[in-house]
Amino acid sequence: MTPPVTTSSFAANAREAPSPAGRAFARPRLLKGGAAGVRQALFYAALLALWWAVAAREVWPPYLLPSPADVGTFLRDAARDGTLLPAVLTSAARVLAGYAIALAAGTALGLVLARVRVLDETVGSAVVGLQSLPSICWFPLALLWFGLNENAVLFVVVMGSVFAVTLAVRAGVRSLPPLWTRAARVFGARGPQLWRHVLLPGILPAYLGGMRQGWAFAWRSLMAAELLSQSLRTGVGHLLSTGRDLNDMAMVLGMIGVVLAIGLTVDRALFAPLEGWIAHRWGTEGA
Amino acid sequence: MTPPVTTSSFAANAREAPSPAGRAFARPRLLKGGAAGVRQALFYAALLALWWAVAAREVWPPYLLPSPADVGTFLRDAARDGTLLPAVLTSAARVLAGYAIALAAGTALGLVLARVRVLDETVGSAVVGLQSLPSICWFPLALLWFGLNENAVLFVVVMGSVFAVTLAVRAGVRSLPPLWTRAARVFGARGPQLWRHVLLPGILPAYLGGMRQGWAFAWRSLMAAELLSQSLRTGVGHLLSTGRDLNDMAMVLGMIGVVLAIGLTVDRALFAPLEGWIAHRWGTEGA
Amino acid sequence: GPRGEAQKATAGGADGATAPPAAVRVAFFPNVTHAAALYASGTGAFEEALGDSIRVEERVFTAGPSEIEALFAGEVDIGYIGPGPALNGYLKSRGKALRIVAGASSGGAALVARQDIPLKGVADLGGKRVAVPQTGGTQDISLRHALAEAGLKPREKGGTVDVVQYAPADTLNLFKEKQIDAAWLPEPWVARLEAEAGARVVVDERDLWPGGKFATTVVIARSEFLEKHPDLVEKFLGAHIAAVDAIGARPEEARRVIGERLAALNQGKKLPEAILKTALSRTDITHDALNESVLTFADWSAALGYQREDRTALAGLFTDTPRERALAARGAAPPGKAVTAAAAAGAAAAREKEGKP
Amino acid sequence: MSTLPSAPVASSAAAVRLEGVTRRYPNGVEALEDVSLDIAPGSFVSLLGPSGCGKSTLLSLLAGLDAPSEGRVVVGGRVGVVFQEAALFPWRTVRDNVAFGLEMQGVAKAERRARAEALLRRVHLSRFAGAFPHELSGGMRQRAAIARALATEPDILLMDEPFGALDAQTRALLQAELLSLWEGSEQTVVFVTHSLDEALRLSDRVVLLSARPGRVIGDFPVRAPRPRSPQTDASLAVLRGELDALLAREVRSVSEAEWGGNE
Amino acid sequence: MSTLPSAPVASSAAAVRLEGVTRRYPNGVEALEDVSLDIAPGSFVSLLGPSGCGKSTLLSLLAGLDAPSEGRVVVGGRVGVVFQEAALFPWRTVRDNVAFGLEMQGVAKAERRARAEALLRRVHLSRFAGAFPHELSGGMRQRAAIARALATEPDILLMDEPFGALDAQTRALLQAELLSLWEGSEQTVVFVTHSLDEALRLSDRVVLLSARPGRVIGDFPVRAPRPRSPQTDASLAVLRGELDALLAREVRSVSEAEWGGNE
Ligand SMILES: Nc1ncnc2c1ncn2[C@@H]1O[C@H](COP(=O)(O)OP(=O)(O)OP(=O)(O)O)[C@@H](O)[C@H]1O
Ligand SMILES: Nc1ncnc2c1ncn2[C@@H]1O[C@H](COP(=O)(O)OP(=O)(O)OP(=O)(O)O)[C@@H](O)[C@H]1O
Ligand SMILES: [Mg+2]
Ligand SMILES: [Mg+2]
Repeated sequence: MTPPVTTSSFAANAREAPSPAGRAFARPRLLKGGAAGVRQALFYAALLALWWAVAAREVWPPYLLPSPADVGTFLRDAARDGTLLPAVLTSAARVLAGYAIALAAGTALGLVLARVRVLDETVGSAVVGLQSLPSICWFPLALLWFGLNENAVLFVVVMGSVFAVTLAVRAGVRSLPPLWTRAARVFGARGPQLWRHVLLPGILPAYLGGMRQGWAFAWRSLMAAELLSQSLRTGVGHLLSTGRDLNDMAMVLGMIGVVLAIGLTVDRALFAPLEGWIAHRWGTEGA
Repeated sequence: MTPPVTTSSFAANAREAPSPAGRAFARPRLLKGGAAGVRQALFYAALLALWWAVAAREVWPPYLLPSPADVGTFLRDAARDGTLLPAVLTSAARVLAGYAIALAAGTALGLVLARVRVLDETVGSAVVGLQSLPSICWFPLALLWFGLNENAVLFVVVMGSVFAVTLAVRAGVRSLPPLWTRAARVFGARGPQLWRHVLLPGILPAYLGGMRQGWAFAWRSLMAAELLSQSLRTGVGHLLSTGRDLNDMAMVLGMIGVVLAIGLTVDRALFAPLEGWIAHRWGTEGA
Repeated sequence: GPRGEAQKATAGGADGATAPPAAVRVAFFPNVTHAAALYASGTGAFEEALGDSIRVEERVFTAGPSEIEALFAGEVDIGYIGPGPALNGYLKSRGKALRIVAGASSGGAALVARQDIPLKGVADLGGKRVAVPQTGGTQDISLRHALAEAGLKPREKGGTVDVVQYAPADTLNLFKEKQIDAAWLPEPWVARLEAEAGARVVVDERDLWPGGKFATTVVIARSEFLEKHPDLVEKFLGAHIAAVDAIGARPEEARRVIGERLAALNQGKKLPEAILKTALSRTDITHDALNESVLTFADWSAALGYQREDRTALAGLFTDTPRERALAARGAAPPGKAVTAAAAAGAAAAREKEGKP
Repeated sequence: MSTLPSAPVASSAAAVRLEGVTRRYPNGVEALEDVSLDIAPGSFVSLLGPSGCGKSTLLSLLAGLDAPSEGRVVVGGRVGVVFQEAALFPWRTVRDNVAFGLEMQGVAKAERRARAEALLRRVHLSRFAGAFPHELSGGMRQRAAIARALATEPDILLMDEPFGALDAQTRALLQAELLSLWEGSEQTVVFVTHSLDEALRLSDRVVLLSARPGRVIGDFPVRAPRPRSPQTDASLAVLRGELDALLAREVRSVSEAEWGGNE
Repeated sequence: MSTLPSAPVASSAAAVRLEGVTRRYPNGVEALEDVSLDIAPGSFVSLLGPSGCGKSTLLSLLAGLDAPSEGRVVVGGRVGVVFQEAALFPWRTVRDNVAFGLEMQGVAKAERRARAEALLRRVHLSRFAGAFPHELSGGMRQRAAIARALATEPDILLMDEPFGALDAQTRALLQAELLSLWEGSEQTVVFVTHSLDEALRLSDRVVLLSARPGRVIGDFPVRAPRPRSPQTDASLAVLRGELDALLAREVRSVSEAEWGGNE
């Protein structure tokens, strides 16, 4: 049945783990995190150096691609004259509030859609469509209901991201192994208990994905919402669009950098730990 | 140990399935689909009726909330004078092309990030940040690299949605049951084979979610990208922003309706069947 | 495909020494203040002026910064634009990217107030809420300058006037909702607010300027293009000047052409005839760049802190030669053949066939 | 063929009752066909049958997780289930998995913790109370699932091959534990197993199912006193032989169907 | 205590070799401790030990899916594995699951289909070739997994309780199938089981592992001619008793650890 195992084929196929070996598993986490940090720093340093080199050669004129120094100058000035930090804080507060609401509402809606077929066939059918509406579609409604104030901004952010969370939760619940819900029901989990103790934790891996997408949507919607009016408290979106209005690429790039940094920070502070936590429990390689 | 089962408690706990019963399982699919269609039609009809009633009572003045008839008139006129259909087709072609590219590129990037830790620590760390950049951030780059043409639009759409797919794929691979990859490796799946035959099909449920999010991002980015210039071929985004610029709420609502209808159609034509297919294979209740 | 043509055009524009480019990219807005461009575009005058071997590619924008962005990226050769973005583009590129080569319109902006607000002039704005379309934009700067002249201060500077920024479309609704008392707006919004929200004009901005003239729209050229193809810029301006003259000479016909062009570029949405008429009547179509008003404007902007540089940084902003030569050529030759309605329709039809808007 | 109990049991006296139950899956597979069964409260019934004959399906119906395509299922009392695949919740520690049912019943934290840990000790998992399911071996997972089912002290305990992944020695210990728990209670146990010896050692009654579609082809009381040793006890040897022959015939029929009857 | 083979086997002659292998999981659990083992090519070795002692871990090491924390693993030849949990791919039909390994090897579609279907017939699953894993019963899934592992005709077949979820009769049929396949080949089989009888019926050699951390506590050749019946064969009865006693002692030690030594 099998071809004879000759000595040569034996040697060719031999697999050998050096001693004392083991895979990454055994390495202490701290060291791992540290090394990752170093690699990350190197990566961003390399990017910066590349940018510097390209800018220095004036491959594109400086008003198209300003040098890191120009962008740094803008950021320093903006930080000094007190525009940057308040703007960042304002936007952060807005996005966090809107995102929190979107998470809560989206989760609830997603759970309901996943479990109540009639609602899914009706309301649910509109969710993908609603999710693809650009933020400006919500502007008139926001103005109508809330007037031009922080609540309108919040509304636009929430509408921009709530359906992303909804979709993720709905998909997560739908693809839960049926065995878990069966087990939960047998052991007496009903209604809210089932949702809280089984569906929600069960979809965590899918939920994390939805959270990340929702975050991106929330942030993008905020950038749009802050264009509703420049008379609202100045946020990152204002600075970004001011940069664009002034055709000030140093400002635009500086603000892009700020957005990226905020994204990175949130990912580090919020999503990565959650990812690690899930991986720890599920035994997947998430972290 | 257990309290004695009295006849009364027995009766109280008795569960009984009427005969010949069975759950939804046994119902023929066709009928089910038909009933769902009816419910959906009823739902949208009810929404329309509600809108009609609110508009008729002039809860809000008609310049803020036009009646369905006004919106209908706009749509009819736009359809007649030949602006609507070409615009819809143009936008559809753009979004499909951009989305297809984003799917391909995002899938590849997501797989690579999920499997190559060094890349994930470096490039991957920026993805959530990049994903949260609003589309206008990509405009200067698009103009620079492609000029003011369809390719620039495509670029903005791709950049707007590629990272959503990336994130979904990465998360999907990360939360795959390790048993599957182990089994696949044992049976000789290596490199591309592993990716094609195990990782990709294995993450399908998560991927579907990413596809839906990616679609929404692509569409929203397109709406922004079409504002690059009015002289590109007219798309839905132009009509939407013209409506807003002219403060023509009938036009805005009409175009929102068109966007929703396109979303619904794509969901019906693309995502729902895939969802059903996955549910059929996985035995989940997805469909 | 279009990409290939664009590449050729770019190649012609950028590297082709003095060889004429395959196409000239002309930018403008679907806006009453860009009437000259709309008229010339509607009658096919640009193509005619540049000759058979050169195509005209229209690049329609709705906001100045986008147009500058495209110009920076080499995607626009000649553009109609407000003086604010033009100044910005000049300053941001340290004078490298563009030049103002002509004017296109003057006036066309006003302070309007709700019917129920007793307002006689800027001096009465104390305690009122006034909307502008864009912080740091033309109307915002005019308003703030006028306020300063009248001895008033905006709220954020410790004064009583609440200057708020909304998109004009939102301003219209907020006017109807009585959430805003007054607004400083460009046309056609002034006319629309009058017609739809019962607003009345309190100050026509022309009354604030010496001679009633200040630049509202100017024509810019990409410096590189101007250097390589001064002849084309000159020919282009010839068509521009002809359009300006035609609008002045035959306002009725011009309004019809402009209205049609506007509707085509606004996805078939027609501006009501009455509004178009009012709006045009408050806008002076001119080819004079009104250099001094642009520089004054720059001074105000600097004084308000919107930009660091004042007029000293603007030496070289204006290049008048092409316009002067175009004018001279026009004075010598008899004015171009009168554009008839039939010819205009024919040009529009030809454009349709090419698949351009 | 079918050896249904001749004396009908009064409905209210049965902990579990199936009346003419058929279960057809949407793919057309008929898992159970016209199964009727009464199980008296407090009895210990084993269910045997060839692989794929519908045993798990039957337990699902009893647990109310599935409804029959035809027929009627009546279940009196609270149910606890040990699923064939452990079906632990990956996000809960072993301890919290065991305490899940108690938590759903609203038992206070301290008490459910104490009860969970007492049960974990019984299944030799104290050391792993804080571990997550993926850190357990197959047998350990099954033991945790058993502890979870026992924790709520259900009226009716449905067990689907609960000892299948355990070594003979651990299995013997847990069999003894289960018997002692059951004897001290009024629990009804429905026990699916592949081991005839296990069925004969534990139960009051053995029900045999045919190859798919599952029908009842044998229903035998087991009256020997406990503890029993089926391999040596002569009184059980006869029954054992009979059951063995019935099952062998069923498996042979499957085999013949596969090979066109000529293997 | 440990009864390691006294005559060292030449490295190149072993299909599988473990040298002082220890496996510690990141949570600190030591699954295997200093395990050394040589398995000769073509032999059929059974691995027995109490639940959670590290048998599956050991197979993982042999399959190259895991690396030892200390020590060395050398494996000569292509490996096929039957995992303890079937680990079928949910998106593939049963047939395509069985053909998976062949597909990876680039076998043409028609041929792999034919081979998969031949194997499915052997495990009595022809009727379910087009079904998806979730439509199978537990035992059917296990049989599909067995077919998948056999399909690639590996040099070394690692089987983790492959017959655990099968009824005695089906199990006997498949044991016979496995033996006949193995006898006609030069395959090496490493077979984890909880049934001493199964081990004695099938294998050339039985290796016993201690309770966690797993160490080799017994290594016995089984020399009786096949077919064997361990329950009646007197020559095997002695060995059986010895093994039984060793295992019982291990389980007792676990139990004592749980109960503080006083149960
Ligand atoms: N979800 C399902 N969809 C379709 N068919 C199914 C499903 N679940 C089970 N079946 C089929 O029903 C039959 C009975 O399955 P069941 O799991 O009840 O068998 P079982 O007696 O428990 O077998 P085993 O001893 O192998 O666990 C099998 O033929 C199986 O293929
Ligand atoms: N991924 C893991 N992380 C941490 N610990 C693990 C992991 N997998 C297994 N273990 C531990 O390693 C030990 C051995 O597990 P293994 O699965 O090898 O046991 P086994 O002998 O196969 O048991 P069984 O007969 O129950 O299947 C167990 O104590 C288990 O808790
Ligand atoms: Mg079963
Ligand atoms: Mg194991």
